[in-house]
Amino acid sequence: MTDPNTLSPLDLETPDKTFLDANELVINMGPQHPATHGVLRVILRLDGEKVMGLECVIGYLHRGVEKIAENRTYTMFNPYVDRMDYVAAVSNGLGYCEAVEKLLNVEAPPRAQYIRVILTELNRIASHQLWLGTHALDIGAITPLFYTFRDREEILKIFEKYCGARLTTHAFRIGGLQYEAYEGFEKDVKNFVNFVKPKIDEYEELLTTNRIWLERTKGVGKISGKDCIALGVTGPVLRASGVKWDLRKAQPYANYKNFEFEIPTGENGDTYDRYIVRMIEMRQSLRIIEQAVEGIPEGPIMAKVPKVMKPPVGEIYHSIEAPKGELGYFIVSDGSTQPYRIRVRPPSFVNLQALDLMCRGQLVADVIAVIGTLDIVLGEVDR
Amino acid sequence: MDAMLHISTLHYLVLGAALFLLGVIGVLTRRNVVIVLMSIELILNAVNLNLVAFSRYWQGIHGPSALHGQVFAIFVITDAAAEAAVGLGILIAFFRNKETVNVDEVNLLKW
Amino acid sequence: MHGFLQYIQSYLDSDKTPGGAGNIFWATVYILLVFAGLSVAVIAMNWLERKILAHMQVRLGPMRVGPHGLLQPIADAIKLLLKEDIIPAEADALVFWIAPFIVVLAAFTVFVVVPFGPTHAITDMNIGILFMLGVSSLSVLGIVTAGWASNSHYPLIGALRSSAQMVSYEVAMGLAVVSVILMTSLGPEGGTLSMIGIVQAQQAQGEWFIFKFFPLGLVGFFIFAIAMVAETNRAPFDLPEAESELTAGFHTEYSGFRWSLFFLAEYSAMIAVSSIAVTLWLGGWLRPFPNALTGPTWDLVFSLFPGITFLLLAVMCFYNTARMPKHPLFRVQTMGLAGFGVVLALIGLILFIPAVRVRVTDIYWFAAKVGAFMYLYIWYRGTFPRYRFDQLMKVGWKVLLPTGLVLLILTALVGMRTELWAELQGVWRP
Amino acid sequence: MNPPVATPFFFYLLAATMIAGGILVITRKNAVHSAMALITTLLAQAGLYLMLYAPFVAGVQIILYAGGIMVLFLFVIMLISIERAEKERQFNKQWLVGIVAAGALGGLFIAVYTTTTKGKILFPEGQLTYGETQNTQAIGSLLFDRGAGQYMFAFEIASLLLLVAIIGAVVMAKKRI
Repeated sequence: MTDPNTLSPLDLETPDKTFLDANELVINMGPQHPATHGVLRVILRLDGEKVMGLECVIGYLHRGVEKIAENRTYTMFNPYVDRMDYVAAVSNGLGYCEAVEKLLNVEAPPRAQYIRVILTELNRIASHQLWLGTHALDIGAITPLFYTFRDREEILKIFEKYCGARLTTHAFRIGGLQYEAYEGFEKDVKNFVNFVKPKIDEYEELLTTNRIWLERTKGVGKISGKDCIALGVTGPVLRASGVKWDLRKAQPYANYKNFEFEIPTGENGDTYDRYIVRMIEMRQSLRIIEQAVEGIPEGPIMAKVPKVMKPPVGEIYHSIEAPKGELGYFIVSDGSTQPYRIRVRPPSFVNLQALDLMCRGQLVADVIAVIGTLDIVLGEVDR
Repeated sequence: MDAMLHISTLHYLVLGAALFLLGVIGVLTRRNVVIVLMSIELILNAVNLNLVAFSRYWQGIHGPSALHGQVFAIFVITDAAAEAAVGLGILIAFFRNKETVNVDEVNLLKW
Repeated sequence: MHGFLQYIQSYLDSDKTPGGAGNIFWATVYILLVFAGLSVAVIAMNWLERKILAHMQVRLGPMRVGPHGLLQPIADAIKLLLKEDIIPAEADALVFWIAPFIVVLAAFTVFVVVPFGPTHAITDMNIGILFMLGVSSLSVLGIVTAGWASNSHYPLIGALRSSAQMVSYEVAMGLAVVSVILMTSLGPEGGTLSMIGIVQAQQAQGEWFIFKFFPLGLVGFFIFAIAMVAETNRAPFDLPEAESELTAGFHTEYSGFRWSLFFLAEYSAMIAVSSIAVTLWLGGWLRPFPNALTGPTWDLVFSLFPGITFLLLAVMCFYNTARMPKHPLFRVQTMGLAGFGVVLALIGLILFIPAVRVRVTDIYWFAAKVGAFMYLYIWYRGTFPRYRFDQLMKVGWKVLLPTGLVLLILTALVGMRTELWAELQGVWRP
Repeated sequence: MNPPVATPFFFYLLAATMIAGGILVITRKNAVHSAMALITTLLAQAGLYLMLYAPFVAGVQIILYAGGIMVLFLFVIMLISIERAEKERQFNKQWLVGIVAAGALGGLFIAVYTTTTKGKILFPEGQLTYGETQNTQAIGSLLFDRGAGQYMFAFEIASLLLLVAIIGAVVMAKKRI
């Protein structure tokens, strides 16, 4: 971390050592800091207010989720994944269930698939809303937080009505769904779609053309598509850098190939583009939800899965497009009821790598903006 | 006692002289450049006090608009601002090179 | 005793400020009144900010302590005063101790020259505006020393930021103020720096300076309105205390009473700069249309406003009393709100008494204009994200400063034009 | 304008503050303490200006000195680390010589005073019959007026000096221009 020139294989533009180099400031941001979204600790090396380099210290929220998996059966482990990215618990569940289904070689019935897609996309919107609120709060706009939380509440209400839980839903089961959609589920979802569309315009009214917002986000935390790929960055961050990569289109899982939607991409790879990409993604999610609600077929919601799951010996990697990027599950089965090893590829963890690169030469205030724009959840980073 | 109670120009002059001497002592004895600069400010202020006191005295003789002393005081304040800016600029350059603010270590013409 | 009463009485007949009349008794009374009024204003402002901001953000704000959270500021004050006063071990205790007092002193001293009415000011200095700018610029010393004395990185950065910010924006602020002083010199009385004189110049020239030489006055007003937000470290220029970046900026290490002093100073500084803006551009204590709608009838109508305002507030209280849930748990709250309404109504009625009415109208209009600024402050806070430091400097030096300079030159030119015209007509003003 | 009240009291109060502040400035170890003492001195001096019917100079003193120059000083003190300077020896080796020189200067002042006055009053007070109302205007006309503006040229030179100082300070303080 000491010499910025030898640090990264990527061509970094090292800020020139200016002003008082005798007085370089090392600041410890976090783990108790209002803008680190949990318990991230960032060690900043500052020259005045310019960031010369930074180092993330993680692990404050480590609970050993992957290790726990080795002592749980496949079914028992299902709720644990919700605790990783707790703002997008449904997506986590979807990835895990699909991975195990792939291992077991079963497929969830179409009705279950549709409901899964609806809930996952709702969760994507909820996750983006939470991101928007906190990101705007970090940049100093306090009002969007309350607007987004007001609207996110409606999504959580649907979750609550569906499965009884709001945050860590445990909505899906391996092989399909535990619960049939409740009476009026479709109506609720449709109402929500109509309710939230003008609300997204409302957020945009507050921010998109706001002069200060533009100045705070344009050109901040730039990262090129090449660097994104080199660092394994995925999700909206990658797409905002101009790489059209969305697993829902690239490796369609669930039944995403049945739906029409666009993959928004940015050009500059700066914070503003990431904001725009996420805003469009929310709208696209609504589009998917509308199509899915229209087309929910009748039928069973659970495939034939053995009561005691003993997947064949082998290994599987399955990844989905979680709100924050590629969420992958690598499962090794030894033929017993418990997985031999589960490795999660969490998008937040991988995306966090890019923080140093994105913050070099920026100001302290931009570090906050960049942490916000990366949309990390520490539960997922530390697992 | 009457001399103590009636504040005349002389009182201000004595005060100015005292401040001036304090400033001189500071400049001559301190090693910290910042404090030396502050002592120079003290000296300039002592001068200002004299100027304004004399301006008052002059007004008594030549009428209300004889404010030359006050105008001079304003010029001195301008001068002090310029002096402080350049002095502190030099100080920063000095500190960057030597990592000290000790005036005794300014013993090279070039480094 | 009789002589003393006469001494008190003698001021009431004069048309001077207590300081101008040299009346020590009334000066003391005014100082105490301003101090008390300011404290009440800060408390009210605290409550209003939380409520208004809450309603802008689809929430309710404080609702528990007292009806509609009316007693919340008092509860907060008690909490703050009872808190432990921590001085960090490595801090420079003396400077740490003094810093908040510097800030508060600077914020309160400014009010010596604020003209709440033609006679309602503690004193009228003939360098009034210079004094206000100078003393309010002293608060930066307190902030810098507070940040330095805490001996911690975040406060230090906050202090450096705020000192740079306040010094930069003072320049633009000063330019806008100078353009107003140029405008005052166009009247029959000649130029003045006195706060009361500036308002009287607006009265004499028949228009508020915000409309003078349209759009020059307006531009100057906007420069000042932006600079004053930056000067008081409020959103969107609240970088020194940017919560998400520097936790709390220069007062991170402060707690309890000393922290509340910073809080008090911030709000009184807001009121102070708003008073400057109101005095310089919005006609100070002058009621709307002082020249167009003249005559005793209009005077009467406008002097009824203070009483009506308080009665309206009282009606609001009674309306909400009626809307309170009819549950035994809410009985105390309902009674409290009704009582508050009664108090407001009484104040309103007192304000209708002719002797009081005449003396209070000026203060009312002044306070109403300042109140509008206070609302703007809250509105900004609810709407804008925060500027970044370099952008803040860019706005200050590259936008406001050149605009201010151009404004100054244009004002001088346009002002000269009038003067030249007057010279041509043979009405040369010596 | 009323005659000022309690002039001697305020004079001695402010004078004492100034002297005390001055002594603190040159004796404190910590530069920030020195700066705060200097600020006190400057503010007291602004009070003295007011007593001398120089309100404009007092205002300039507060804005420029206390609000401007001293903030600059504090800013620089915070940029450079002063911990080391605090632990070092505070006075240089010639401190005795310095004090003696200053004392000699003071002796010179006294000597000049006693030899020139010889018992007569040095500065007899003229009668001041007007208030401070015209002060700012009078200074303004001395600086700028077409007829009476004797200091117009000096004013321009002063602004040039400030410009030079700005450029100089930037050049000094910035490593890479």
